[in-house]
Amino acid sequence: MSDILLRGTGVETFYGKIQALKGIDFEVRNGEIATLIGSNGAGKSTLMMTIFGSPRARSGKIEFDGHDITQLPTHDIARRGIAQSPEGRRIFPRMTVLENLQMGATVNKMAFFDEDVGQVYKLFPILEKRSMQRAGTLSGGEQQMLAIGRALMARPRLLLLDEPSLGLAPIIVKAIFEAIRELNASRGLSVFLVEQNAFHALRLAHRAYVMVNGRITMTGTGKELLAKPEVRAAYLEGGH
Amino acid sequence: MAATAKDTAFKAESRNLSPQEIARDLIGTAIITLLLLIPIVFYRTVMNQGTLLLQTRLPLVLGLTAAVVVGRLLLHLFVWQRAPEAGRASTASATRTDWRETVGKWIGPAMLVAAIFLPWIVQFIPGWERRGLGIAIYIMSYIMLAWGLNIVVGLAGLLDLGYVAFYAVGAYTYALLTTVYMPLWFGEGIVPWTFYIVLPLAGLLAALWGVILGFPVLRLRGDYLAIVTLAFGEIIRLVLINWFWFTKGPQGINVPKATFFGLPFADEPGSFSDFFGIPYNRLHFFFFLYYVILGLALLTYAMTNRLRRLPIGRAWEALREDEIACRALGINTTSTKLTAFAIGAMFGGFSGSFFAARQGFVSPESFVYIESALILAIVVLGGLGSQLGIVFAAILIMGSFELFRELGFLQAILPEGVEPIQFRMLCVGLGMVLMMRFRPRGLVTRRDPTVYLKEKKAVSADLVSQGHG
Amino acid sequence: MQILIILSTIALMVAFTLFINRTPLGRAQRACEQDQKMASLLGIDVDRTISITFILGAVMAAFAGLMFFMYYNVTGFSVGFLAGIKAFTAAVLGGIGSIPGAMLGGMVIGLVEVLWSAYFSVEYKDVAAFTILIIVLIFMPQGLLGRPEVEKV
Amino acid sequence: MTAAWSHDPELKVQHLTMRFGGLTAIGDLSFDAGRKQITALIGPNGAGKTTVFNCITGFYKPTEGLIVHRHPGGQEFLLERMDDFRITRHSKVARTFQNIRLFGGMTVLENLMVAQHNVLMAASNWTVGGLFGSPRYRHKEAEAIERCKHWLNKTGLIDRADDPAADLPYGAQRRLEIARAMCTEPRLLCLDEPAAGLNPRESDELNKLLLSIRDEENVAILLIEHDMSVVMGISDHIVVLDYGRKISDGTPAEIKADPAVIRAYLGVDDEQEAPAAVQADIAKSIAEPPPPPLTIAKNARKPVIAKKRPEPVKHKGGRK
Repeated sequence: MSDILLRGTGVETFYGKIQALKGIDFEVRNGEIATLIGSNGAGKSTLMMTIFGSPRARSGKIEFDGHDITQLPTHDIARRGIAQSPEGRRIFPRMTVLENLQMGATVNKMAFFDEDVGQVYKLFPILEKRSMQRAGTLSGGEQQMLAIGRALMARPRLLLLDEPSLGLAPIIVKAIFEAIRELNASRGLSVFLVEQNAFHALRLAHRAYVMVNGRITMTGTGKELLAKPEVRAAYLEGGH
Repeated sequence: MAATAKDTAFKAESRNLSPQEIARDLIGTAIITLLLLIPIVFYRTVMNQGTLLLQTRLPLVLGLTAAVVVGRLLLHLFVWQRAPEAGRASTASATRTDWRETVGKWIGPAMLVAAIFLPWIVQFIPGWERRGLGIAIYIMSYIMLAWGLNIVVGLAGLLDLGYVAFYAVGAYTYALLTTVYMPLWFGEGIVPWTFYIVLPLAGLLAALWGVILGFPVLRLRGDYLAIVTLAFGEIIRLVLINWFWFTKGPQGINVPKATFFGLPFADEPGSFSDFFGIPYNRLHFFFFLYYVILGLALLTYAMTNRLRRLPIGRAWEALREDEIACRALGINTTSTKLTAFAIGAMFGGFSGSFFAARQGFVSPESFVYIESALILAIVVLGGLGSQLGIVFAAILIMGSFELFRELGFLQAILPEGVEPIQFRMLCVGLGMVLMMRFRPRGLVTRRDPTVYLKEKKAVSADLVSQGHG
Repeated sequence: MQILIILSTIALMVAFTLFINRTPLGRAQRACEQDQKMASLLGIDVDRTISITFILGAVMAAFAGLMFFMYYNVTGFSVGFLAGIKAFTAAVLGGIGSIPGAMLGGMVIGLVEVLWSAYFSVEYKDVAAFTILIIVLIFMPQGLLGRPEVEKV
Repeated sequence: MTAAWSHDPELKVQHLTMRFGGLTAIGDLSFDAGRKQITALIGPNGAGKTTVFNCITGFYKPTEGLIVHRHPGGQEFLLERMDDFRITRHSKVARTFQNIRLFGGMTVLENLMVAQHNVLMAASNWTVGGLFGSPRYRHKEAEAIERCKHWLNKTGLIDRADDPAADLPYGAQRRLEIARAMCTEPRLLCLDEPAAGLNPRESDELNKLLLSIRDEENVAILLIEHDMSVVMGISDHIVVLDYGRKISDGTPAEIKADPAVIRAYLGVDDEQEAPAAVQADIAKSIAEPPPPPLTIAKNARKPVIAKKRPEPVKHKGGRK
């Protein structure tokens, strides 16, 4: 069973009176890229935050590495080895790029800082050029790269990425997906990915979920879903 | 009996009474109560020099009726509408919204009715005839002040810690004009009338000061804005203390009290009681003051409500939500902020001159920083932007202050030299902390939209931004 | 005595600046100021950080009170209120979030009050201090040493 | 030869330069945006696209250069000299924001009413008439609500009119922001990444909306976007920026074929081709059990980061 890194059973989350998640079951295995696709407002980002206990699930259970983390405070969950690049980036605007990356390394007390920062700069060279700039002055896309880089600094066992491609140039989108694949392949990093850009995400994923209105409606490997006509119709085509 | 009550409860719940149905029920209740009360309470016999006289007590009847109706309304809202515990997941939320909607609709009018009859109602509580009125006037003036500040803080989202300055401007405008300048310019004969002349002037002058304060703070936000408004409030107070020849400094100024359109409240010829041929009673003055402040407060309320539905009010709220988006829509944020300051200050000025006319005395002591903090506390506790919440908060805070005066009996169990009244700030402060812990967005956490197409839905406070300063 | 006060203030300021800018805890404090939710996502115990911040603030205030007492040899239960308002004023004048700024703000406020009392009327010294504050903020909305907020739209 | 958009441009940007301290965000940028045309501004992240918008809409004052907004009547506005709110009010330029800026606590309808502030303010005699309920104000307010309804219908938000804006799903918020901008009755509409976060179906709807704004309302549109299905699908004219400078300017077809653009921005493999390529993968993978994580073809794309990314950096060094 230790093969399963993250597992949620019957997760329900409310925003006040509105039920955002209506009993979600999901799992991410060790060394796997899982992806969650679905339209806006389906509850994808809510699930990402619920895993971190903010908002807390009203019912259901979330386990990480065999331990129940449903009721843990957010910072404890982070310390167990989950990192997130959240919706809306949430970089610290009045800190420099470097300080933001230092913040990312809080959980491992900056033990591997120099090595990891080099990795992040290799991944996103523009961040190195901007390292002494205040993060609030970065462009939207650069902030996105910083948010992903900051999450990587924690050396997480599981990386949650909420729409990493949002607002990025096509060439960077490709680079980011390539980076995810690379991290997964070389370090065995498990990734749980939420994407609007379903095509890229599904192509990458070993396991994929489709979410509609707070419920998981389809599960399979990325390629199975990519081949399903209803998925193609709803999330892949239309623009062309 | 209990079983029937429960039955009705379930019936009410299952029928999910609409506001119209509740209204019909309440009107019915009112009629029945009136019919019952008229024979029982309305007439009263009094012994008068050996003969029995029949006295009518209409106010009491109306007051009791109002109490019954309000009570039944509360039962409707809080008891009979509550869903059973089982199956709370979806139905509870539906019912909850339902009763909240209903509360929103009916509690305002109910409180208005209560406010109108309040002076008569307190007459029937022995020992509270005057004190009750005094407290009501006191609370009402804080409600008005908080409604005025609400425009700046709640609607426009600009944190103002120096609101008491405008209160002071209003009070001193009244005091100085009435005692010195009006008699100088127009002769002594004007004095009984000054209240009515000075009131609007005080408002205008305070508004002017609002603009003067507004200019430097336009570019400031958050802590910066707060400290500058605080500094402004302190400057006004310090000038009042130190500019001796003009303001008489810490000695303060004695001011003639307000009159009923030129008729003073006194036991003398040409007074209010003399004119109407009724026996002199000190309570007349309190009744008069109560209705003046009620009128002023309602004016504030109505005007704020009206302004919210006008472009300027919507711009205030938009400013609170997102200033940059406002600018992108062509809104001049400078003038928008200035009008918010000016109009908020104007109401501060009104209540300031009312304060002077009520007290008959003004001194800088009344306009210390803690007063600003208190008014702000009422606005915040009430729920930013909610006028109804402010009423609750004012009653709660100011009322509990007064309550501490009544705790003299505790003296018996407390050690020598410790009086409960010394703890009022402490206890109220503690209460505020607890309230904000459990209701961080204040008592009334909903925002009424100002315009709607099909259906007016209240906006939950979680979505409403609190402004950036 | 005065020298001791000045020296210890400078020492505290240096230590405090280093603490805020260099230590992980100082960084965590700044992170909490900017985005508490994100800070907790990064494994920072927000409640604990805020508590520590309050403790630090209280410790600093206690130091200030100690120095005040050492110099004036008088105290009373209400000395704190005015001092608190003045401290807030000084922090804003210098620029929120800037430690040298707070020190500069404090010095400006103190100097204005002393000089005003020396040459003009003592009664208006607070008015003078507050007026200086307002004038400075009109022209420098972020305070003397505060960094201007980059308006990202 | 002058391009179609330069005959009678709605907007002329000339020698625009914007420096922040020592950092040059835009360097000597000139381009025209045609009347009743959709002009897209594309380029890598940090290329200065949003800064251009901020200069046009008055949020930044450019260091150098001219921005001329030409109304059809021949009236010209020098935008670089105007305050932000005056640009919207007098020159009729409206904008949306990259990270949506709605009035979240106000309803959808209220958001649109706020957008008509200036018209309504005048109609209410700067509040005085409105306070006393002047008939003229009531008439104008009804008109304003009609305009709101028009845009709510157009953006498919009519059923959500009385809901708070923050309650809308993301895609609807994007549409609402466009509707709100349109309620200021602009001549030029500046949209900052309107398709970000939209799924393909929604971007398709967005395309239709933008085309109808161009054709029915006769509004010129300036667009920043990374979604190539939107940019290539509806733009009449594309300007490509990199490091604050223009590297290409032309029709979508010209841009797609421009090697400089491909190198700096689009990348090597084409979006449209990819699904077909994957079809083969799928066929293979369904036959076999899911492969272990490592074996997915990776060498094909790796050079994209390793080689392509540093190149723009060299560009910059060379040009500075």
